[in-house]
Amino acid sequence: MRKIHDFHGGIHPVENKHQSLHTPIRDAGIPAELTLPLSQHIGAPATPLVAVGERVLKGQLVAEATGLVSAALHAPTSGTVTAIEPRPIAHPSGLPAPCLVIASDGEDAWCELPPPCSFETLERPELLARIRAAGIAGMGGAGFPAAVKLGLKPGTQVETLIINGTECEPYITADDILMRERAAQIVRGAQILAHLVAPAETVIGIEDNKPEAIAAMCAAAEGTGIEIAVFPTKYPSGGEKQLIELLTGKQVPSGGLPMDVGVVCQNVGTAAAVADAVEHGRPLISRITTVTGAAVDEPQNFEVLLGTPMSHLLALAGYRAADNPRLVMGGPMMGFTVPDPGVPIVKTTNCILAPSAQELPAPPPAQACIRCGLCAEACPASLLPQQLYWFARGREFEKAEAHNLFDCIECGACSYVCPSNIPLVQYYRAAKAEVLQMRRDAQKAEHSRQRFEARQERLEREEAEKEARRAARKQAAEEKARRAADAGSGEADPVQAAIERAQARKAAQAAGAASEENPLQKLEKTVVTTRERLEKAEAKLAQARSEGADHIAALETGVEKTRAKLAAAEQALQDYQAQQTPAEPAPAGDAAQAAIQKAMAARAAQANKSPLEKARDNLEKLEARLAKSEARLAESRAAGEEEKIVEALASSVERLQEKVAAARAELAAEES
Amino acid sequence: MADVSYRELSLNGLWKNNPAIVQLLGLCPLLAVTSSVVNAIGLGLATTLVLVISNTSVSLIRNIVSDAVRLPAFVMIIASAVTCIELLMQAYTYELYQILGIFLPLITTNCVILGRADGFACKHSLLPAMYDGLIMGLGFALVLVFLGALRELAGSGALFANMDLLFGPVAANWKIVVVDDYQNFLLAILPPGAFIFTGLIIAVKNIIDARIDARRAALREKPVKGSKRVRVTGTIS
Amino acid sequence: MALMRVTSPHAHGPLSTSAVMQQVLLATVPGVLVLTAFFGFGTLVNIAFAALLAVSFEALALKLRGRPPGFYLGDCSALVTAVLLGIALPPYSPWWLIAVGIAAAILMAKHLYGGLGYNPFNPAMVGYVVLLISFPVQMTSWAPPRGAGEVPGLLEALRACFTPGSFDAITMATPLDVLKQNDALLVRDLWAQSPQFGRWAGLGWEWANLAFLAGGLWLLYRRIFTWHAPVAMLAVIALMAALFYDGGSSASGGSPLFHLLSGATMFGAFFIVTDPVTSAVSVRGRLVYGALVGLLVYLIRVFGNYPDAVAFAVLIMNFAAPFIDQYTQPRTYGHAGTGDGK
Amino acid sequence: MIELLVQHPLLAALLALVGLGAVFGALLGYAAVRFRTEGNPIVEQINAILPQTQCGQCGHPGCRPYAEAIAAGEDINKCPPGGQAGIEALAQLLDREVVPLDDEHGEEKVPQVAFIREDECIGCTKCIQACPVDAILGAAKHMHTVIASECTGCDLCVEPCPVDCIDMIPQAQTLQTWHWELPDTSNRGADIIATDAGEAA
Repeated sequence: MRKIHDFHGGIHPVENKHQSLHTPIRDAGIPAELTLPLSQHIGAPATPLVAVGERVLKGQLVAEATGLVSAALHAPTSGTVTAIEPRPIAHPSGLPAPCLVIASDGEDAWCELPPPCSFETLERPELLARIRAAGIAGMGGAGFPAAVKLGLKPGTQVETLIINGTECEPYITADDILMRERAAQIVRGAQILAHLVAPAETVIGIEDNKPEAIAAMCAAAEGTGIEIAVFPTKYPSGGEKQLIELLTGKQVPSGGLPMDVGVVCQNVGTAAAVADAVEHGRPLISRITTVTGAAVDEPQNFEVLLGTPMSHLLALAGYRAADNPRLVMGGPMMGFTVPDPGVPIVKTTNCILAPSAQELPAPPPAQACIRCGLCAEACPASLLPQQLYWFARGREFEKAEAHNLFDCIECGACSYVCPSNIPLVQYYRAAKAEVLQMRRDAQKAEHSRQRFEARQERLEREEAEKEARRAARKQAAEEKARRAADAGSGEADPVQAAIERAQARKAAQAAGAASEENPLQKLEKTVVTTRERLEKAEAKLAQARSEGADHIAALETGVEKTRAKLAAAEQALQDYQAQQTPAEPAPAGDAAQAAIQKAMAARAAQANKSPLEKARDNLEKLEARLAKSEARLAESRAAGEEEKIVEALASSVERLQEKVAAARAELAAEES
Repeated sequence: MADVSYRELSLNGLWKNNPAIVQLLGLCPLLAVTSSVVNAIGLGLATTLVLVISNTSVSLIRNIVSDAVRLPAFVMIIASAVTCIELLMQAYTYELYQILGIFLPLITTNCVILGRADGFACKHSLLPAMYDGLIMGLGFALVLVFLGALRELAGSGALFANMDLLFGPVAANWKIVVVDDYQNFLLAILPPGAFIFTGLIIAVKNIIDARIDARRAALREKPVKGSKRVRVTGTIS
Repeated sequence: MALMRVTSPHAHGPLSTSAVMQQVLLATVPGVLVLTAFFGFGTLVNIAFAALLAVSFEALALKLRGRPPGFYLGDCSALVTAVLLGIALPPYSPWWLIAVGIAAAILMAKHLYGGLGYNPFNPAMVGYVVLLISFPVQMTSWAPPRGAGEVPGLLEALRACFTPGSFDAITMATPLDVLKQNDALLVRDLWAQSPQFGRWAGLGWEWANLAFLAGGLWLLYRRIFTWHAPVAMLAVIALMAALFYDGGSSASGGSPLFHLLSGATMFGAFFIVTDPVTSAVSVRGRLVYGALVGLLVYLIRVFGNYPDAVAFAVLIMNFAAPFIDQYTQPRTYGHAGTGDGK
Repeated sequence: MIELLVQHPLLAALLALVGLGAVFGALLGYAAVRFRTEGNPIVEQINAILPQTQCGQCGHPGCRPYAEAIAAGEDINKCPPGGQAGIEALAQLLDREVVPLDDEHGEEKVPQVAFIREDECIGCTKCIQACPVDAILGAAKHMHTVIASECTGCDLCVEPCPVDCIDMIPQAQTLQTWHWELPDTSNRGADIIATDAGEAA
């Protein structure tokens, strides 16, 4: 039996877990439409690989991971992609985010999956590739891509692999029921993870309020060398850092990762998903989600396809919307309110909590902080929450940072115990965001400053050059004048000067004629350099292909473009040569002459035009612009674009209308 | 400098820039000796006199003393003036001299005096400097007396007790008992009371100032918003 | 239907500020009963009149500051201040004494600094100290306990409160005062001579202290505050008394038991030092804070001018609380070292 | 000598005071020379606080000139883009009083970004010349566009545009920039709000 350590603080909120544990996991079925947010994890959003209207099969890769920290997305069922557009997602802001919408066809036809295999036969990179390909992101709530966490740097030694079955938040039972019903799968997943990171020990940590789960896990782990550690129930022992301290006695350094103390931590749900992915090749397309709270008639756990609207699950559980003032994704301590029940289930949705107003009453007005210190006692990070509160409230963000604001895990224990009902966590969230915003702003300001200074410098340089040129010209003129004066025995002769000017002009023209070859040379040069660039790009592309790098597509388009440019350049060269051969170059002056004549003609035409015509022209032009603007406005209104843009457009239309009106008035005045 | 307005000087010394309740200078005597009106008048007069003398002398020598050594020179002048006053008081109002005790010589270190010497007198000619000393001293003395009256009233329920110490036997029965059978409220007499009452006076002054400002702001015309903008990018062709 | 948007956590614990204050009020009951039993109805009249005044002053101050009085009065903090001051004042105090004390406590110590939670000094103790330095005569005379003199009834208590001067005759020095003034008798003889002394400490005082101890223990049990500050304070008082106890000579400072059960020791330890607003915050900070209060109490009692010293000790340490906080920050999870002063 | 001093205490006092005066005067004079502050590093610090929008609303051509002016004693409340927060930061740095923004220089607005309605742009390059941070891309007779990430929102490009095709659009909020606001504590007198419990649509 391992020694169980303790962590500072913690609270014991009412658990309310039994409500959703009466029935086994129920399949939530296939809803008519699935909405897959492209970013269901921490890191860069996935890039869609399918087009609107395309038919997809269950398990088919529909969006691939981009960048290092990202996760792939797969179609949860077969159907047709109907849209790729911003939709509301499960986020406290209620802002829309890019989503991939699939209309299910009800056939639930699987795509071709890799053959099932046993993990012992697979090499480490291959295992990792399978996990990455399955798009697994931490199922406990944070949603960190699992493959990234498991992709250790070579040479690191993992002491402890912790499988987190703690589930310390009240109400949530998704992991509990998973452990009860699929203990063997979790243990296999844990074995795969252990195979991958080769730890000195593997521990599955479970709180002692889940006796059935503990029994099931113990039975499943029999003889595998995996230890089941049971510890007293306390919130937030399921927090990664707290769990690591509980089981190993080590603290993850501030700003560091569990790996810094030789620990890798994964959720039981993640372990189960890993087992599925590796053994059966099945990507992550569904998860267990608890639906609970007093506003549903039958609280229970569902196995639900990702992208299913919450309203679908709530309906299955007997949701009474009238009794439910707020809908929470996650638990009552760290979950967030969702603005609309239509938002989809994502990889991190472990619970949908629909409490009644009596169950979780609306927060009462905050009273003054009486510095009772209960928050400091409850804080699992040993912070001084009320100091942070004062600093956040007084906008003294540097001081808040000095008091380790960023070590706050936002577990909510301080707000829970606060007798004055102060929304402490909100203060910390806001303060953290403000600090980050300030850092961003400072960066941007610095960037702007550099650009401004660079611009000023450039303008000064240009000015100086201009000045220098002018000075040189002046000097030359003076020189000439002096020489002329010298030649003309001390008398400035304007005739002489004029002659000289004319001579200079002639010389310049001669020089221009000499440089007549230039266009040809230029074109030739263009062809040569473009060809060189094309060769280089092709080499790069080949290299990227052989390495399987991410940016092949970008390179391909680059090569394509360069090739087109080369063709154009060659064409231009040929054209030029063709033009050159039959006729000698036309006198240089001709083209300019023609342009001047044209301009003069235009001006004459303009002058010939009566004011009436001018006004009419003007009005026509303006009306055309107005029509265009109006069309754009209507378009943006129809597309439901953001209010501000529509407003901006509307105001510009108004301006144009005014101008048109003015032009009309002018025209009328002219006509009369 | 000729452009010194005496009206402005008076307003500054008595209200806008009052040494005691705006600049908060000379708090030590302010808090320590204002337990009664007579003490306050005594110290106020002494301070005013010293201020006038020191400002006058500093103004006279302002062009002679070099900048680096001006402070020691000023302190010397002030110390001499204080000594004279102290001797005078010892001679004519001995009891009061004894009550004021250490605070008489401590006038030397009163920041009001050095402050005015360094901040005003050494930059202005004789008459304005002298006038400034007088007004600043009066401003200080007025606050002193007001505070003394408040504390005496709150502390012992009477006013103008023991005025004979300063004004001779004529003033022996100037005492006004405001509340009969008053339980002496020691806190007002003790230094904490001085802090509390000073705070109250400052608060009242701030309220009055805020009212005046609000009334003025209501009368003043609003300037055009954003009217002072310039182009950072030069001319645009 | 519109759904609410709030930050987590959505659940809240059962404790509220007014509940905390009500528990504190409840915990003073045994002490008040014992005081009434030994010294008559004076304390009860004090408390009742003080409570009335405190609520009125609080409402007035809130009104002046533009806060809704109904909401803020609900936190019961003014009542707690009134009850604590009422207990601390000598029984049969004249009405104006109570009024000045409450005015100083509520208006000056509390609302001038911004109301509940913003006051650096314990309001009840500020009120007490203002009275003590302003009216030392009234504040240091205490009613004689039952057994040492006749105890006045309720009517007499009311009369004493509202017709000043009627009750001056029957007051006595407190045991702490007697011991302090003593410079001729051995402690044993003093004990035998003076009617104020009981079994371990002052007659009545010892039981009142034990009753406040009981109330404090109940609060501890209800987890209204932590044990650190009171225990540190009592431990240091006992330690100091034991160190300086010379067996009972005429210059003796009194035995540890005497100090623990005399004056406002227990009342101070469980009802004043534990005032969260004005004490240190962290666990280590509260230990330091309590210990220093204890040290000061003993030093002022034995070597100072005033017979009892809880109020002064607490106010002095109120000054120091932010400083203590600064140097007793707990080590944050994942940080090396103690994070002191950074 | 000493005898003389003993006999004439006045002389002794005078000598002592003059001696003291001389010593301290010398000390002060030395310090004034020895610890003279060089240059004016405060300008850099002020410039670091200013938002670098280069908008000219303060009446100076750019942020740095304003920073220099502040260091020379000008008011700190002339920068609308920096807003009240900027004024507070400056006040703290310079130990001056916090004053409200002077609205002769404009009002504090939400951060904006310029937007060129591209089909209306005639390619006159006037906005390019106006932009203080080279955030507009384009060439003569070709449509221009704003590089949104470089735009400081100074709106200097709006006025020169001959066809009014530039709009200032408030910077859109995204999932990345959205965050919980600090609970509102400003109206505690009127009605008491515990959180910003709002209602979602």
